[in-house]
Amino acid sequence: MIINHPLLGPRDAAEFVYLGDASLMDRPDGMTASDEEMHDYMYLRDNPAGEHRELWYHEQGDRSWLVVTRNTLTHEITMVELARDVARSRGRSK
Amino acid sequence: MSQSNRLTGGLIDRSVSVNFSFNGKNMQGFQGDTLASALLANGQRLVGRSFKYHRPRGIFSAGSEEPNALVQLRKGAAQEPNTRATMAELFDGLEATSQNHRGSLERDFMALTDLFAPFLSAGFYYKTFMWPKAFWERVYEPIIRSSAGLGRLSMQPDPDVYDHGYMHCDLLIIGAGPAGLAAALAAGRSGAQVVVADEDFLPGGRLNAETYAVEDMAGADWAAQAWAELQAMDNVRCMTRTTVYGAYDHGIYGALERRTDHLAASEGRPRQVLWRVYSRRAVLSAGATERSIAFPMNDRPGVMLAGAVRTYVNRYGVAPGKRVAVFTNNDDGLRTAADLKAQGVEVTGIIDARKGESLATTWGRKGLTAVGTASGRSIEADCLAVSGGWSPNVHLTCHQRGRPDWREDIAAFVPGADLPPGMSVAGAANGAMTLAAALKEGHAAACAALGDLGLSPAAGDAPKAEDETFDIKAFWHAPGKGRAWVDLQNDVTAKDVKLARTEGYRSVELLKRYTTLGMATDQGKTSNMLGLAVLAEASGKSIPDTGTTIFRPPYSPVAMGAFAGRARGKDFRPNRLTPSHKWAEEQSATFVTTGNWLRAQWFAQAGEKGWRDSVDREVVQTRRSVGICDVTTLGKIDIQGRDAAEFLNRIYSNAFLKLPVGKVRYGLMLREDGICYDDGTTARFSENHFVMTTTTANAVLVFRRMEFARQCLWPDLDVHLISTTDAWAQFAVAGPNARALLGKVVDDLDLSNEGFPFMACAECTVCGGTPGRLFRISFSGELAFEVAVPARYGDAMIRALMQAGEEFGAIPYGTEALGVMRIEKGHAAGNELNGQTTAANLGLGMMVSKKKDSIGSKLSEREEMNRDDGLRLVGLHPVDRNDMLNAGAHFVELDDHHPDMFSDQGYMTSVAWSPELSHSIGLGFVKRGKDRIGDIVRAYDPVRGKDTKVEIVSAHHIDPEGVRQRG
Amino acid sequence: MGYSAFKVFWQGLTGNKGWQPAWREPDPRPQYDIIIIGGGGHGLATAYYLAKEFGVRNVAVVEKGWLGSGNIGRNTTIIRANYLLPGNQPFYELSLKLWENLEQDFNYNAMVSQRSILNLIHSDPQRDAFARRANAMRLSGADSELLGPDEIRALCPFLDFDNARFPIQGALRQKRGGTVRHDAVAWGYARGADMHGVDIIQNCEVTGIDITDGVCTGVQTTRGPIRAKKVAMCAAGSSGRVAALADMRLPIESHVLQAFVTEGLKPTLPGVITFGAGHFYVSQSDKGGLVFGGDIDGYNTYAQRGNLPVVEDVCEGGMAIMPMIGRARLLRGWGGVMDMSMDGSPFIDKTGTQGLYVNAGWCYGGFKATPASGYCYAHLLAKDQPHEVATQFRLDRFRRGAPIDEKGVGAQPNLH
Amino acid sequence: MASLTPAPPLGGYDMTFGELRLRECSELALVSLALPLGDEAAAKKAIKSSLKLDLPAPGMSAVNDTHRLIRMGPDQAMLIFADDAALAEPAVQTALKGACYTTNQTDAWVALSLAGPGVRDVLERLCPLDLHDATFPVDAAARTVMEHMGAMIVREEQDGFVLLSASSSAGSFLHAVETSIGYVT
Repeated sequence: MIINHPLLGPRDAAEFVYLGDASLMDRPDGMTASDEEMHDYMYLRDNPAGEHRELWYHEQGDRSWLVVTRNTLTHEITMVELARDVARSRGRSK
Repeated sequence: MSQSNRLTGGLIDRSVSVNFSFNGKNMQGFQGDTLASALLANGQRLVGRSFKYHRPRGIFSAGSEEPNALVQLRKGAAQEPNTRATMAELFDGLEATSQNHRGSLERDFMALTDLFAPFLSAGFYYKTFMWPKAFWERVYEPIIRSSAGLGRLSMQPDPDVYDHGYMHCDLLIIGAGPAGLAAALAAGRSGAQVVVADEDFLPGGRLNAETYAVEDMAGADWAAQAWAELQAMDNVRCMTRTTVYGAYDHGIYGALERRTDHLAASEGRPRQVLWRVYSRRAVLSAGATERSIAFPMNDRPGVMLAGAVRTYVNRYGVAPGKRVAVFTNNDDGLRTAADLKAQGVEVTGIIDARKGESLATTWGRKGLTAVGTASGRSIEADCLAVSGGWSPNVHLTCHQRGRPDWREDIAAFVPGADLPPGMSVAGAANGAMTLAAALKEGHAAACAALGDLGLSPAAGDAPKAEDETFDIKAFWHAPGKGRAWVDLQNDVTAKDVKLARTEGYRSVELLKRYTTLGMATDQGKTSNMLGLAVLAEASGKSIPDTGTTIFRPPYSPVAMGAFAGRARGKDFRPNRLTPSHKWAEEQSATFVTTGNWLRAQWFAQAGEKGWRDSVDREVVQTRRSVGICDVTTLGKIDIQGRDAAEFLNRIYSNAFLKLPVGKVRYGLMLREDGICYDDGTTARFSENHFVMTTTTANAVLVFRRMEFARQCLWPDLDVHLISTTDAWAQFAVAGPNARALLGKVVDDLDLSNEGFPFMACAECTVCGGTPGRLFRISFSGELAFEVAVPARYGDAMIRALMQAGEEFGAIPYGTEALGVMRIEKGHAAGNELNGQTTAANLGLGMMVSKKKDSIGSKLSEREEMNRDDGLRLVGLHPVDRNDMLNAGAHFVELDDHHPDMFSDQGYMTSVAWSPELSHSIGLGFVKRGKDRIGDIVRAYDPVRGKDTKVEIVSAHHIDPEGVRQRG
Repeated sequence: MGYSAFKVFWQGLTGNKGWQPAWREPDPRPQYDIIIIGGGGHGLATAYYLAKEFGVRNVAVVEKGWLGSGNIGRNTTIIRANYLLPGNQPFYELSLKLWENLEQDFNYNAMVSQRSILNLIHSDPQRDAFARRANAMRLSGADSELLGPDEIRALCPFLDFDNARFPIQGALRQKRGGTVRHDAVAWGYARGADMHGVDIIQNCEVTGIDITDGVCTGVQTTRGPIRAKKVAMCAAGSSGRVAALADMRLPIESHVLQAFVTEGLKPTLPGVITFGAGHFYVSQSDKGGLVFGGDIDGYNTYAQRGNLPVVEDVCEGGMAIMPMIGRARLLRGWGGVMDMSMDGSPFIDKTGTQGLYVNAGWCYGGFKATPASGYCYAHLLAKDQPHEVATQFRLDRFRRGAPIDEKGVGAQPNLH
Repeated sequence: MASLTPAPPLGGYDMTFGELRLRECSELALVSLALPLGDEAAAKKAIKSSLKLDLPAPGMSAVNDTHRLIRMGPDQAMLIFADDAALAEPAVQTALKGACYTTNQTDAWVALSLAGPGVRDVLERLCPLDLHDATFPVDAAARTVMEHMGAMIVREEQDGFVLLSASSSAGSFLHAVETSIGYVT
């Protein structure tokens, strides 16, 4: 596969390490989250057959975490974003 | 028998004759021959035996689809099983032997199997061999196994080397037949970056096998001229002997280039290069594969595809037989007869299925002698040219699970609409069955692809050729008595297909699995279509309603060695060496592999009888005076930023916010699921600058997770990470004389307990000005320091340390002694931090702060992870001090006479011989272990036949109060 | 009809004209006691044991493709019971015992071949971990041995003992491990279940799961609605899609595992060999092909195909440990969609919906589990109590903090 | 005690293969610069004023007579220059007056210069990146992976590249490059 890095252009996916669903960015605060929230965050997945937003890390590259929108049926990639920007857009900060 | 079947003409070089042997018999051919064409030239018709019935088999095709003529090529370690004679280029000294027979090829003892064929119908083995039960593995299976299989591996290491490569192009053209050449010319002339690849050693495809003209010259001449033009272009990469074997995601193609297979020896050069081709667009112009017709006894040597007959006659100047009959359902049969006649070969009959004619049988035990028509006529023939039409080579269009479509007019599957993105198909592969159409399609496909990319095609039209006719009437299966083969290699007959259907294996996929149809080395290239047609006929359904044939990579088989490339032997993975490696080698160190690192395991000295002597000495001398260990492999991460302390406080489960500058703290890292992940120390060199160490094994993983936390969880923290593992050479200096030794090395730093107390750190210089870092940390439990210098000074540093330590009898110690000392001290390491243990298991529950949120803290609170009867880390001593403990033993109660997984009390994680205690000691996890200090249990180790009484003790076997390390 | 050597002989003499279909092709009836969603190995085994061992015969297996079209036909055919943890190992030992009597039980030769499995050891910590495992296997009643390099050399002289980057220090062997002809398992169970009255309905895709007031009442399919007292999901790589029909999210991701086979070769390997320091495991089929695989590709996918880097990685492992396979050619590769769970271990459990059950999360190890999975799922479906070797395969184990994490890599499916 | 003598990872390797030259660049110092979050503009200004270089876009490097500045990622750059490695980082730190976080990376890497006609034929057996002039012009720089080793590649001139990889595996990296040369020449 090829991931079109937003800063570096197309790179072989072999340079990247895969983590999983982009919802892993939505970590609840451990001091305030309920047991159920923390469990669902850590363990449950939508696992869609179709469009999937997912985290890839450019380990053999610029060390950016990316959010890649990829179809799990066709592997077509329709969007690649810097995870840091996505995190901020989801309200994460410090 | 000297090339008795050689004709005139062809594209071979008759000035260069080539000697080769088949089954020990010496023969001659010419440069430009394949093994198959040379065998035919020499009149050798019988070349192999089929898989199941050991039927005699001859050459069936002239390309990579060959199901029959598989030979064992070369000798010794270089021998290569299952090599298609039709693809093997002749070279001087080539040695080939036939496969899958017991006794000689001509008198194969296993051919008896054929007599039992009625009992060996499709799937017979699923219905028998079940009784008596024990006989399967002892009797039946060994017999089946030894008669199955085809060629043999030499069982010696592959003597050749392989390589990988990467190519990038605007347009990849797969196949250099007429369509591919037309595409390549159009794209090449436009200036685009083009790769054009063909599996043959002679580009041109069918142009080399037919008598067509292109642009008013002989087709083969035009192909050669086009190729020469392409080769002269800087922007075009022309590759022969290169099979594009797979279409992967996003325009990546796999291609195998055979670089030395046509030579007698590869002489150290890569035999094959596996290319990963990154293409923006691709044109598949891979042509089509001719198929046979299922008629009774259609498997004899001499029965050959009509297109192959033309190839041998026209390209190689070889007559596949002296008297040839033709059986066809399309115009190619007539063309074959004409080409044969033009070369003076006798054509004894043409059976044209379009006229209602058919074949009912054939004769000839080891080679065809005659064929019998349905109307009862017998025609003498030593070769039968069969054409059942052509199947476009849609394989690569299916590699991303695209489905082909049926086209009734050519009775074939053509590429469907769901092609791999970026791919277009041209020529016969697309169902364009005439030369003029193929040239046009190739040209148009290239122009369209260039247009897609925003490039402008060069002016000009497609090369011109006369449009011949292609008239076909579907005809798959001639009725009649006797077996009609569908899959020649695996001996699947039309009857087998029908039987499987009767038995309920109706989906074409079930049929293939049950009968093994299409599972042979040709991947069904010559059999799938026939099998599907016979199934359709039996079901009374149309072919497209019955199913499709789809294909998976590779297009044709690829050597394992090529996929592996250079990664074998010592080059399987890179070596990481510590800065003191060279020095350690000089000290006769034994090295151990830890991940990719090589570390000194111990340093043997003269007179030591075994590794234990060395390790004991290293431990004793370290604890008595001073020892030095290279600990460079520990991961090091430079952490800087205004929020670095806050960041660390969230990464580590214990508090880090208030770590003073100049101090080091032990840190425990959890995974988010609350399990212990890694541990190490982190030093604070300034307000905003920390240096973290991780375990050797987890260095990369910890860095990755910290980047995740930094970018994805808390994107607005100002914190920056740089891996500095390789940047610093770091040495542990441990033992009562460590301070005195370092005092001689470190410049201008007060190393007294007051000036540089336990867990202090500082930037410093050593040896008169070399920059360094000093940490007062201890893994051994002794008074200890770690000193770091930039890696390029590492070699000099170890030498300086040893020199400075001479007066103390300083010794180097390796990972074994390091392990012994940490077990004596009760420090957890990899065997305990195995990804299954909690902080509570390790007795570190207090380190998980409940006053803050850190990675893993929340989920570490779950009930089952905090059970009172959970595992706890303890020490173990053998009750009989002479007993040696074993890691991996389980703990069971003294009175547990039938221990099982539910009465299991835990397991031994690490063991060592303690020179200090003079007996074996262990660390392990025991249920409720902290409450069981002093209890005796058994270390139960049935796999090594041991059952040892052990006493549960504190994990801190020595100096539990930590007096030494603080001294 | 029963299969035997005599039948084969008699049919051979009489032109093989008397063979009957191995199973019926029934239309779905309006109602069943139990509907099993998924006609793969586990679903067919569940149906077989429900009918044969638990007397529940009013059962339908609904399959969207052809029977056995999922992972039962796309794996590396290995059977073994060499697990570590008490939640797992007794279950796999039961499975191995069922394999050992399977063919006589369902009267179909699935070519269960216990030619042993050898897990190579390359370091001291790995040896310690394998010793712990070998003893755990013994504690569960399974067989296990630790071999030294000399013993391995005698068994497999073709391994690289002299020039390996990761030298061979030993091996864990289970002699009872081996291989089975994978498709035949599906066919044997299907035929057995059919003979006991189970309806196997192919080309019937479940498009909805009917739930009323928290009670599951049946399924909607492409061949119409079917009512049932109990609905049993058993869809392996498609578990996420099926569970979504019941508005459930599972602790599962779907990933692709590639496997490969070489051209047919004369006998080469003595059994199954795994090389954990690379990513490579291999055995040889009765037909002579070397069947091998390695790691999953590592990204979520429902496409039954993988990509090149893993093909290369797997072959590198092969060449690193047995450099004599360099000239064997890779003939065919395939991809199976794996239901990778959060701890690498499966679920056989009830769900929050009454009458709806789940069997999923088999990761890349579902094949060897087929008999026990079927047996234990049938037990749960028939008795509403878990079988004693499957008590830990609960969906709530993550809530309680009791993962069954053999590899110790945590809640990241692609690492298991 | 005498000061320590540095030993570069490959001992100053320097070989020619036909017209190709492969050389360890042991004279180079490497210092990484991290741009403080929120103060990126100040950092860029400091780089400009002290080094006379504009921070290049990711994937590119900027050069002057003495220094090459490679953009490694959104908030990171690497400065390469010939210098006494030991003193490089403090010098840069001083010059930038704390506008960037600096880390001495000299010893973390081994740098090999590979130059001469046909250099791309060698690199296509190693480097998965598209090194065509249009996509990887002079001064382009990228991190990638070669033969299982993380690596950085910088195009210094039309037929000259600098390859960097981890210093601990310098021997394996050199072996990989030498093998590629041997296989194509």
